[in-house]
Amino acid sequence: MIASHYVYWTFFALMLIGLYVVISHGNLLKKLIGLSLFQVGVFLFYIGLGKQDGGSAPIISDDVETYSHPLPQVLILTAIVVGVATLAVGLALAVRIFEAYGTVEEDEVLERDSTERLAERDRERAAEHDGGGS
Amino acid sequence: MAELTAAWTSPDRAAALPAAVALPLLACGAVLLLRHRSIAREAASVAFGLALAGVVLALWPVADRGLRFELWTWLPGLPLEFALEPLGLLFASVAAVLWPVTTVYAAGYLRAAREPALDRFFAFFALTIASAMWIALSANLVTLLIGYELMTLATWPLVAHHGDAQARRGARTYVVVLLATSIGLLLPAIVWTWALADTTDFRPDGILAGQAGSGVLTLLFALYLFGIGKAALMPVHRWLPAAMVAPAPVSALLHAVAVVKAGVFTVLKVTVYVFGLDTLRETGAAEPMTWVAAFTLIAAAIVAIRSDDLKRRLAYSTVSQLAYIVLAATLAHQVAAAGGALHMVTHAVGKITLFLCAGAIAVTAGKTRVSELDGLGRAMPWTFAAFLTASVSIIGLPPTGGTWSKWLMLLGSAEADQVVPLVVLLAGSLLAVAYLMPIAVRAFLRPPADLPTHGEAPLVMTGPLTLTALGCVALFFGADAVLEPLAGTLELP
Amino acid sequence: MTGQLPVLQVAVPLLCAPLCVLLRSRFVAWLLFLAASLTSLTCAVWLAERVDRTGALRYAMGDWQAPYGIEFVVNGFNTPVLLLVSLSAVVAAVYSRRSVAAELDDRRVPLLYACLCLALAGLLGLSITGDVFNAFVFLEISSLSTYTMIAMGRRRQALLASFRYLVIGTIGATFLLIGIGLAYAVTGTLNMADLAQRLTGSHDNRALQAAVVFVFVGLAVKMAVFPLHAWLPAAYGEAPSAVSTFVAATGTKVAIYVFCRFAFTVFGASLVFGAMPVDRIGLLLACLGILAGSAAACFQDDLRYVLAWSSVAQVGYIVAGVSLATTAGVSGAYLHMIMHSVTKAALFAIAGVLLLRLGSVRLADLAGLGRRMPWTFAAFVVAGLGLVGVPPTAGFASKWALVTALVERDQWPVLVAMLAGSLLALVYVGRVIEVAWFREPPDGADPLRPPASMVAAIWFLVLLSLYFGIDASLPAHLADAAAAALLGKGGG
Amino acid sequence: MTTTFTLINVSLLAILTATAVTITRLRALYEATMLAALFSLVTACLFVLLDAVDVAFTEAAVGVGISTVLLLGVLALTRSSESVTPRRRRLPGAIAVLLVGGTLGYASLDLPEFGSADSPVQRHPVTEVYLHQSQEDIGIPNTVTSVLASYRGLDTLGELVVVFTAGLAVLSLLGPLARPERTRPTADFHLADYRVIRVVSGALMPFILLFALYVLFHGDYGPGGGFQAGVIFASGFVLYGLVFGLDRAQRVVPRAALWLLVSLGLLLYIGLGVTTMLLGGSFLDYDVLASDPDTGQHLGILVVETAIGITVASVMTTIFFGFAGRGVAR
Repeated sequence: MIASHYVYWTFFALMLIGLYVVISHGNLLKKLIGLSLFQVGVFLFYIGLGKQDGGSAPIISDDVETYSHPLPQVLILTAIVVGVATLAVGLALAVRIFEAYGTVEEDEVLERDSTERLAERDRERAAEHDGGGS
Repeated sequence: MAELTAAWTSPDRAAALPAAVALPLLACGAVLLLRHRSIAREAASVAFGLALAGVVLALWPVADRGLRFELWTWLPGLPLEFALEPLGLLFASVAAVLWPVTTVYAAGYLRAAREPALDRFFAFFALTIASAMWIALSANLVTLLIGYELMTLATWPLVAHHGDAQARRGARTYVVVLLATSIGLLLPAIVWTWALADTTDFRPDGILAGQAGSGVLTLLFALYLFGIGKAALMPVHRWLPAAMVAPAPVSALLHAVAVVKAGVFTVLKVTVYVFGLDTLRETGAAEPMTWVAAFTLIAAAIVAIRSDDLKRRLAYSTVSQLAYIVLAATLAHQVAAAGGALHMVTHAVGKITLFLCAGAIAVTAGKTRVSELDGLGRAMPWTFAAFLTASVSIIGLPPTGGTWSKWLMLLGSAEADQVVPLVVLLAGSLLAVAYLMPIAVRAFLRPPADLPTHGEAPLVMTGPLTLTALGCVALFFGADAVLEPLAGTLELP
Repeated sequence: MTGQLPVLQVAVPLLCAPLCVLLRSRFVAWLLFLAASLTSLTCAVWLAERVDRTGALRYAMGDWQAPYGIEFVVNGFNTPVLLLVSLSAVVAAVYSRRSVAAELDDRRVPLLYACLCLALAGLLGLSITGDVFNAFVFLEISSLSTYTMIAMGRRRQALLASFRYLVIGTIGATFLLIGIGLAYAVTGTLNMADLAQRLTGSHDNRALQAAVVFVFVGLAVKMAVFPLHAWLPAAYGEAPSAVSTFVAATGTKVAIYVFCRFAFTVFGASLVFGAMPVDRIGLLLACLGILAGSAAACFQDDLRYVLAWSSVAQVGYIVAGVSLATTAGVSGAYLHMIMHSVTKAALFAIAGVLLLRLGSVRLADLAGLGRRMPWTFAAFVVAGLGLVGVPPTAGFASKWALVTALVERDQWPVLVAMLAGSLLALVYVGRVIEVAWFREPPDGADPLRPPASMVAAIWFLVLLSLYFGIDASLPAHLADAAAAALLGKGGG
Repeated sequence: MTTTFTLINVSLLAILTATAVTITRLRALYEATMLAALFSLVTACLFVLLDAVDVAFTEAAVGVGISTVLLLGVLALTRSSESVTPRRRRLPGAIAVLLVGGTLGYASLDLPEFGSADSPVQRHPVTEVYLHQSQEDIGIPNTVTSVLASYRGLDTLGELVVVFTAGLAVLSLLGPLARPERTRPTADFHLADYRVIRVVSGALMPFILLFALYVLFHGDYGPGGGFQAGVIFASGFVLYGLVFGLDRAQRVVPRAALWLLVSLGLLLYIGLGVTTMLLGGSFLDYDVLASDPDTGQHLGILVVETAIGITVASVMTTIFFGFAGRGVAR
């Protein structure tokens, strides 16, 4: 079991490390780095599925007998590109969030929003009072 | 389109059914079109009202021929359909006849009370009547439920008409209680019925016979009776006094004609045509609800006695009188059910008179409390004479229509060997004496507290209320005619 | 040419996206989006009619037969979704002309329309594809364009909303990818029909069971099923109005369709609902979602957040229907999907009009609306009552179907939750109506006239919902056909 | 499984895991970014070891190149150290990891042996078709390219659309349309002031572009293809922008041209599909492009690769310009 599956388990471990970072860390950039790690774990898992012992890259030539499966590779090419596209969008959002809030820590951003909302509510209450008084 | 033409030309006049629903809708449209011309607007309302009364009354000769008119299939297996049967015709007639009367009165009242937004008022008024027609003519539970909810929504703006904080609060209670009971209890009850019987049609012998054990039927019956919040059984009666914030004509329409009668009508319909009186009697499924109705009857009457606010007293009187009808239904006896149906009519005519009087008193004399009415009878003889007549009818004494309905209910409970309901029914009448008679007595016999500075209410108001008071008397003599079509359906002796 | 309809459905919006960017004119971009959505709608109607007549259609991409190539499958189960998505797009297109012009600066407008085209293409592709990995790609297209559009919202909160949706959404998509990978490891194929065929009889394969878990958890994120709904309120609440109108009507619905597709025609009901307790978990989460979403909606003080939370609850209704795994349940779920789409799109569209005219949709700012914008308000009342499920609105018909399905299976606790949800809906809709109707408008407030195109879009939806409420036979027919196609014969 | 293979494999995996753990613990984000680049590089090696040369090429270009450049660019604009993760945040992550890990472990019990020639993946008929039948159907030695561009051409179109969408997103978020109030101060000096860098990068430019073209057109026979080529093209421009400044880079590749190219590549791809439909075939059925199906497939795949190359290169450049054009905020 160990000899035949340790590779999968390592890939899974990489996924889990990434997943932990995404969920637990509050820094938006760190979250994105974690997301990449998570995805790389998945990519490796896919490629692992297509690997055949003693095989070689699926580029057909006359002196090779066994090839690894090309399909997972194609899928992962697509997935990598999707991943980097997501990363780029996420980073662009992070930059804009930094410009709007002055921070890239999720907790601080939320805190600033909630203080803003409270202030707004207070203003509203005060306005209502004035309206009632006059 | 071809169907419609065929229905019109066919001898049995099935097209009158959708026409009865369409007329008030057209009235609603006309009111909106003419919203800037007040006289034309109200004239149109009255005209449509008379036309509707004509159409509905013309159906009496064919009441038991089982006219049907299918609109369309709503969901597979569930058609939206109208059907004519005597009970529904009774309800439809009450609503259709009292609508133009109330409209005339409302035109006078709202002007005198300087209420805003009359166009909105008359439009939703017509919409309420349309939904009442829809309910009265429904051929199955789903169709009925749609009309039932429409009525709640159509009356919402009427209850909140004043637009002040108190009206908003009252309207909120009104809508929340009615929608909550109908969605929370009535809808599951209907779905359950559908699951059991595979149909929601109203059939003369009921559709649930032999479909479930008595335990399930008891639970289902309770779901129905509490779910039909408009029947105002305690503890779901809260909306009725809350809705007293509405202008008097609305109260009259809501609490005498359309809304509460839609409630008890639905109760009767469910008892007779869904459960079937025989099934109910055999399984005893209705018995627990008899007690609830009896309790409501007495408790509401006692609250009514203790209320000084005139409209509030009338509201609780309504709760009590509705419980009569529900009680009659739960007895699961043909005679009692006929009495309930008749009481639907007599109470409607009586109670609308009382509310119209209360409104006339409020705008003319500015009095809303019972204790302020001393000696007013001299200044407003017509109004109080009408009030007295209607009171007598509600109590159930000759020569008014109430006599017969109460008599039939008593007879029914005696024939069903139910002693406690018999006692309760009698006690309710005595309590009615206690909460209604003092009002007229005070007005006529006590000396006025101060010199009245006003006379009788204007003719547009006294006219309608005199008319309805006369109606109370007329029902004493015409009760047989009213009951005749029903007798066949209920197999009365 | 009619043989090419399945691909035209997706290719036309896809083609319009780069054209929007290339031509860079606001008007042309709008026209392109309108044209794309109209074409899609035409294709969808055509396809629905053909499927109704002759049964399932298959289209092999590049003429490579499945499972070697990718195929599109049109069948009873996805024609309602195709119709729904493309119809919502048409309405959103009509609506967006004025709304987008008011909410976005001029130069970003073509980009928004390009994204709308992409989202449309993504959702349609997701609904029509018969290949699991291709579904992942289309899911990412629709998601990425949605993130972008949400970030175009007016307030800075939109940025964080978009970012959080991006992170959660990507985790969800990656879960889906893991699930697909595990299923691939067990079967060696990606084609849905082929998968279904090769999976029969391997119910106790643990990798396969894990695949089910990952696929469903991944989809649950996109569906906003209860504990995974956190992204939805802010995302819908902060997006530009035209976007929330379109996305609220379609986004979660398509994900639910994909869920059904996987559950019934890929993994098979006997594995998902028999060997694994997905039905019980689904019912539980549905109940929690209904209650939590409705309750949260009652405490919001921004109209768009009220609507967004209500969406969380409504997803619960649909999931409950699907989890019953009966014909009646799935048909009810589809019906509710259709009805809720129409209703919720109308409501978000109304919120957009209010935003345009009042500058805010906080409940406190809606005072006196009934007098200032009577018609818009009337539309709100009708659509709002549709959320509650009051007859004769569309919501009633679908709730009826769902409740019937629940009674059929004796699922009383779920029924109670559903009814409680309806009552809570009454509270949150009632709050809005009360403020808008009965509270006095601020001094000097004049009647306001919303733009005609937006009014037309709103009233189209509202009247459609009323029509479906009083005569539900058309959507009911579609829903029944869908349920029959999903449950009748596996392998789709 | 040969011992050497196992040895290399195990050590690479160990390095990967260690790197990943270190990344999670590092609060200094520059360092974390550099380690992430290292992680990608090791992954790329592992991909080679797993016979996925095309993937390795892409991972190297993306993970080490584009991702790192973007992350560094963002770090230059924002704060570069992470605040301490509060304790309460750890629990949800831990729970998720436990659940997911449990499910994955459970799944692995029934996964086929790693590298087995008898797994369902290898036994499925598509294997035979992709590896051998493709030689007759399409006639390209690199089966990855033929699957990518022809058998599963729609996926690749979808992938290109995703890239396009990302370009739109960055344009709308960071492009000239969303200018911050603070504009970028003109730099006092450019890297171009250093003669060595200027001369070397100037001399490298033609070779980079040439190499990109080679990768683009050699994709049929060896590792490479449109995507990798696009990334290499883009990195050429990035280098130019870094050395000679953004303004000069933008003079070389004006924004308008980029917008045009971004859309053009995608249009080319979809247009190809529409053409095949007009010629009477299915969407993306290259057989109909020429009288001989083989020639048609070659032509189709060439157009696809070119389209990918154009869009990827221009989108990546756009993204870089977007980030680089942002004001220095700190």
